[in-house]
Parts: sequence; structure tokens; C-alpha cells
Amino acid sequence: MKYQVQENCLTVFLPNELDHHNAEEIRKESDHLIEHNHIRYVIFDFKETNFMDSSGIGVIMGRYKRIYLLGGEVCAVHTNERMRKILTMSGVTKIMQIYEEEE
Amino acid sequence: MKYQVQENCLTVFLPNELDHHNAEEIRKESDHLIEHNHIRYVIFDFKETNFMDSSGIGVIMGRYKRIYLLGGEVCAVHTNERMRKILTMSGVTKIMQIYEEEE
Amino acid sequence: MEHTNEMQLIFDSRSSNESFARVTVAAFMTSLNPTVEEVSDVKTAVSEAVTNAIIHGYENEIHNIHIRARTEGRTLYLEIEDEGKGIEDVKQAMEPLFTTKPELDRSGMGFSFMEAFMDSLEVMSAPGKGTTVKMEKTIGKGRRLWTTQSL
Amino acid sequence: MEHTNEMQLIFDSRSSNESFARVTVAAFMTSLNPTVEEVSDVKTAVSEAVTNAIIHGYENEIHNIHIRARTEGRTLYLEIEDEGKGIEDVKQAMEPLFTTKPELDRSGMGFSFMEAFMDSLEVMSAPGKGTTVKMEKTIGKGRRLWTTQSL
Ligand SMILES: Nc1ncnc2c1ncn2[C@@H]1O[C@H](COP(=O)(O)OP(=O)(O)O)[C@@H](O)[C@H]1O
Ligand SMILES: Nc1ncnc2c1ncn2[C@@H]1O[C@H](COP(=O)(O)OP(=O)(O)O)[C@@H](O)[C@H]1O
Repeated sequence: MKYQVQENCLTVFLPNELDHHNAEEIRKESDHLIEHNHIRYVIFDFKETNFMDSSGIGVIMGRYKRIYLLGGEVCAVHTNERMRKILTMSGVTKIMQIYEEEE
Repeated sequence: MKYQVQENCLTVFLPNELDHHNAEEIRKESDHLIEHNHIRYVIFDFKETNFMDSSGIGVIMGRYKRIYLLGGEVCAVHTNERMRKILTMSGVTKIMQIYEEEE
Repeated sequence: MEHTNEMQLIFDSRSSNESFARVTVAAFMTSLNPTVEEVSDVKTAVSEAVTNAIIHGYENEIHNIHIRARTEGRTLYLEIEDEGKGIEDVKQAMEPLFTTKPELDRSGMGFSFMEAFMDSLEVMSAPGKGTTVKMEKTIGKGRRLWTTQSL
Repeated sequence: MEHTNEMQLIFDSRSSNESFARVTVAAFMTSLNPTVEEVSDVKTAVSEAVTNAIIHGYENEIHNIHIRARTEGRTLYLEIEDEGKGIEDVKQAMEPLFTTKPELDRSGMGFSFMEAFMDSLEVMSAPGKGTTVKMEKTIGKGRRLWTTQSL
């Protein structure tokens, strides 16, 4: 399962490598789900993700802009150290909460 | 540990990928050990080995010729299915016993 | 004389080849004994430059992308080239957050990522002529052991 | 029209690049969804041809080895080329157990392995001109599911 809708919350299970090739698909599919399910919260689940470049940042920013206009929020879960570094570097942590858990 | 000498028996712990690049080193080092330790039995341990090409067959054949002249034997242990296929294809199983164990 | 090793890779500008390009460069640099972190840094930079060639340089038409890679001592030298559209104003293009394709959700951080993850970045481009991105990264920086091993 | 994808790799004829060449071709063919076994088959064939270029073609001097790879439908097309010594008698060279370098513990099984693991093998060579090995392998043979998926 790559996407999960629960009430007004969409969880996007990101792939192992989040690059431009995968980003295109995630962008289209998640926008479709957001539109048709009155989504207000988007959770990006990085559990399986070991690689991300700036295309991944673009996907997050794009979903944020859309959801923000609807009065919602985006957040990230299950990020490893590398992913947190990239999210922080890009400044995206200013608009998105990262939820960490003990392992 | 890549080599182990016990009495007149030499165990060669083969690398993850046994190609021409690695074969050169194994050839030199094992011949040195065979000469200086009165070796009669050579055990090729494939536990870590997932790739082998015909250079690997060359290493085995070369050690066999040397050891055979001294009245000894060579054998293989811990071979996976792929390795057994390649050893069989090459005909080297006619001169070398493969010892299988239950896993 | 330092030991050098060279390779050149030419491939179709398909987005499915982005991961292929990353894996190839990562495999090429293994002789430098990089850490997982260093490999990720290089993979990210390669991914940025190759993606730019695909979406900005060739605008999704299928043409050749060239990667030239060389290791010399502890350093990896990379060149990623397209013969595409080229860049009008390289200085502006390299500014963080600048992008000409916001409608495609581009973040404008490609060049910033290349700069952050590599030791040096040089961009050569001319409109209609294509773009070449040159990058360098020295492996094992700060790891003392390496200084002696690599002599 | 079938979807094709192409790449070309040029690299130094160092034995340390044998594994690099294998990994690169393996990464290139992933779009064909091969089994582990099929990937191993191709890696073995690549290893044989690249090793031959290094030890027989260039006799351990450092020059360029070329790999051209293409996928078309379910089939991988490979060409591995050196501009080295070449082969006097190709037919004899391809005979099982024939080798000109027994002193290096060559088994003379390189071409036999290429033939066994690929669907087709063609060797073009002329003394002083170098050698090109052409190979093909169709992925997913015998796996019924593929026939429909790949249309
Ligand atoms: N290879 C290229 N060919 C043409 N234009 C390019 C190329 N690489 C970058 N550019 C231009 O530079 C801009 C900034 O690039 P970059 O920092 O990677 O951000 P992004 O890819 O997110 O737009 C791009 O929007 C594009 O206009
Ligand atoms: N690229 C090449 N350039 C020159 N000679 C070659 C090349 N490839 C193969 N040969 C010749 O063909 C012979 C048989 O090759 P092969 O079956 O791979 O066995 P091996 O590599 O064990 O000798 C080699 O010994 C060599 O004389």
C-alpha cells in the first residue's frame, strides 16, 4: 500500500528512493487523493526511504502549498538521519513538523 | 581471516565475488602457503561467495594440478546453488568433491 | 605519480535512468573507500545534475546525457553534460530557490544541493549549446587514517 | 513501437573495474525486471568479456574498454569492445578449454560461459584491430506472465 486515507488525513508511503522519476507519480496520485477526499492533513512516511534529492523537497513543498490553502498541515514521520539532514538543509522543517520516535 | 592452515590442510575463504581481479591474489597467496606448509589438502570455502566466473574455475584447476602432483586433493564447501551450477557446468566437479550440509 | 581511474557514461535522458546514473557513479567511486554518507552525497549531486539535464536541458525529449568521472588520489572529479537548451543567466540559475519550472513543483534547490554535498561546483552553459556541470569531492576528509593510507 | 533504452560505458582496462562493469550493466537492465538468476547470468558474461579485454586484448596495459547496452522489449543487447591485440583464429578461440594463457591459470572457458549464460554470442575480431563481443539475452523467458506484461 502506497497511500492511505483515514478521515481527512492522507498518509503517503514514500518509496526507497525519492527522486524526480518517482516524484512525478507521487505528485499526481496524491493530488488526486487530496482533491477527492477532503484531505486536510498529509503525512509523509519515510520508513522505506533512504535517498531523496531536491525533487523530493519539491513534492513536499507543492503538497504543503495546496493543503495550506485549505487550512491544513503536512508532517513527516519515520525519517532517518540522512532524511532529517536534507529536510533541515532545505528549510522545509520551518513549515513541516518532523515526528521522531524512539527506535 | 582469508586463509587457515591446519596440519597439511589449507582452507581458502573465498571473497564475495570471485573474478579475475581477486583470483590473481588468491592464486599467489595460496601457492605460497601450499609451498611453505607441506599442504596436501585444499578446501575452498564458498560461504561468502555469491559470484564466480571462469577465472574462479582457473584458480581451482590450478591449485588442483599442483596438489594432485603432491598426491593430495581439493574440495569445496558451503557452495550455494549458483556456485554448484557453475562448478558443475565447468566440469570441475569431476576432479573435486563438493561437500554439502543441511542448512 | 598518483593512481587515476577514468570512465565515461552516455545514456538516454529518461527519468528512469536517474537511478541508473547514481548507481553507476557510486560503483565507480568504491575504490576510494567512501563512507555511506559520502556515497549518498555524491548520489544526490549526480541525481540533481542528471534531473536538470532531463527536465531543463532536454525538456523531456530523449537525447544523450554524458557523465565523465575520474578518481585521482582521494578525489572524485565529475562532469555531467547535456547538449540541450542551455542557461541564459548561470548566476541567477544558481541562486537558491530560483527555478524556471515552478509549475512542475521544482524547488529551485538543485544547484544548492550540489554545492552543499560536493566540495566544488562549476557550471558552464550557453543558450542553445547545452550545459556542463563540473564537481569535485575529496573522500575521507577529516578521517585521519586516510591521509597516510592514500599516499 | 517498442520502448528502447540505451547506454554506453567507456572505462580503463583495470582489473578493479571488472566489478564496476558488472554492476553498471546489472543496474541498466533492472527495467526489464530480471530475476536474480538472470542478473547473475548477465554479470558473468560481462565479467568474462571484460576480463578477456584486459588480459588478452590489452595484455594488462591501460586502455579503453567500451560497453554498449540496449534494451528493446524484453531483450538486452550487449556489445563489449577493445581495440587491443585481436584474435587470429576466432573459431579456435571459442572452443571450450582453449586458452593462450595457461600460465596465468586461465581455464579457457570464458567464451563457453558467455554462450551458456546468454541467448546468443557473436565474436568479431581481427589481429591488431581489437575484438568486439556481441551478446543478447531475453529476460523473462518461460515466465508466462511476462508475455502479456511486455506487450
Ligand atoms: N541542464 C540545464 N539545462 C538548462 N537549464 C538548466 C539546467 N540546469 C539548471 N537549469 C536552470 O537553472 C534553474 C535552477 O536549477 P536548480 O537549482 O537545479 O533548480 P530546479 O531544478 O528545481 O529548477 C532551473 O530552473 C533551470 O532554469
Ligand atoms: N578480447 C580479446 N582479445 C584478444 N584475444 C582474446 C580476447 N578474448 C579472447 N581471446 C583469445 O581467446 C582465447 C579463449 O578465450 P576464453 O574462452 O575467454 O578463455 P580464457 O580467457 O580462459 O583464455 C584466449 O585465451 C585468447 O587467446
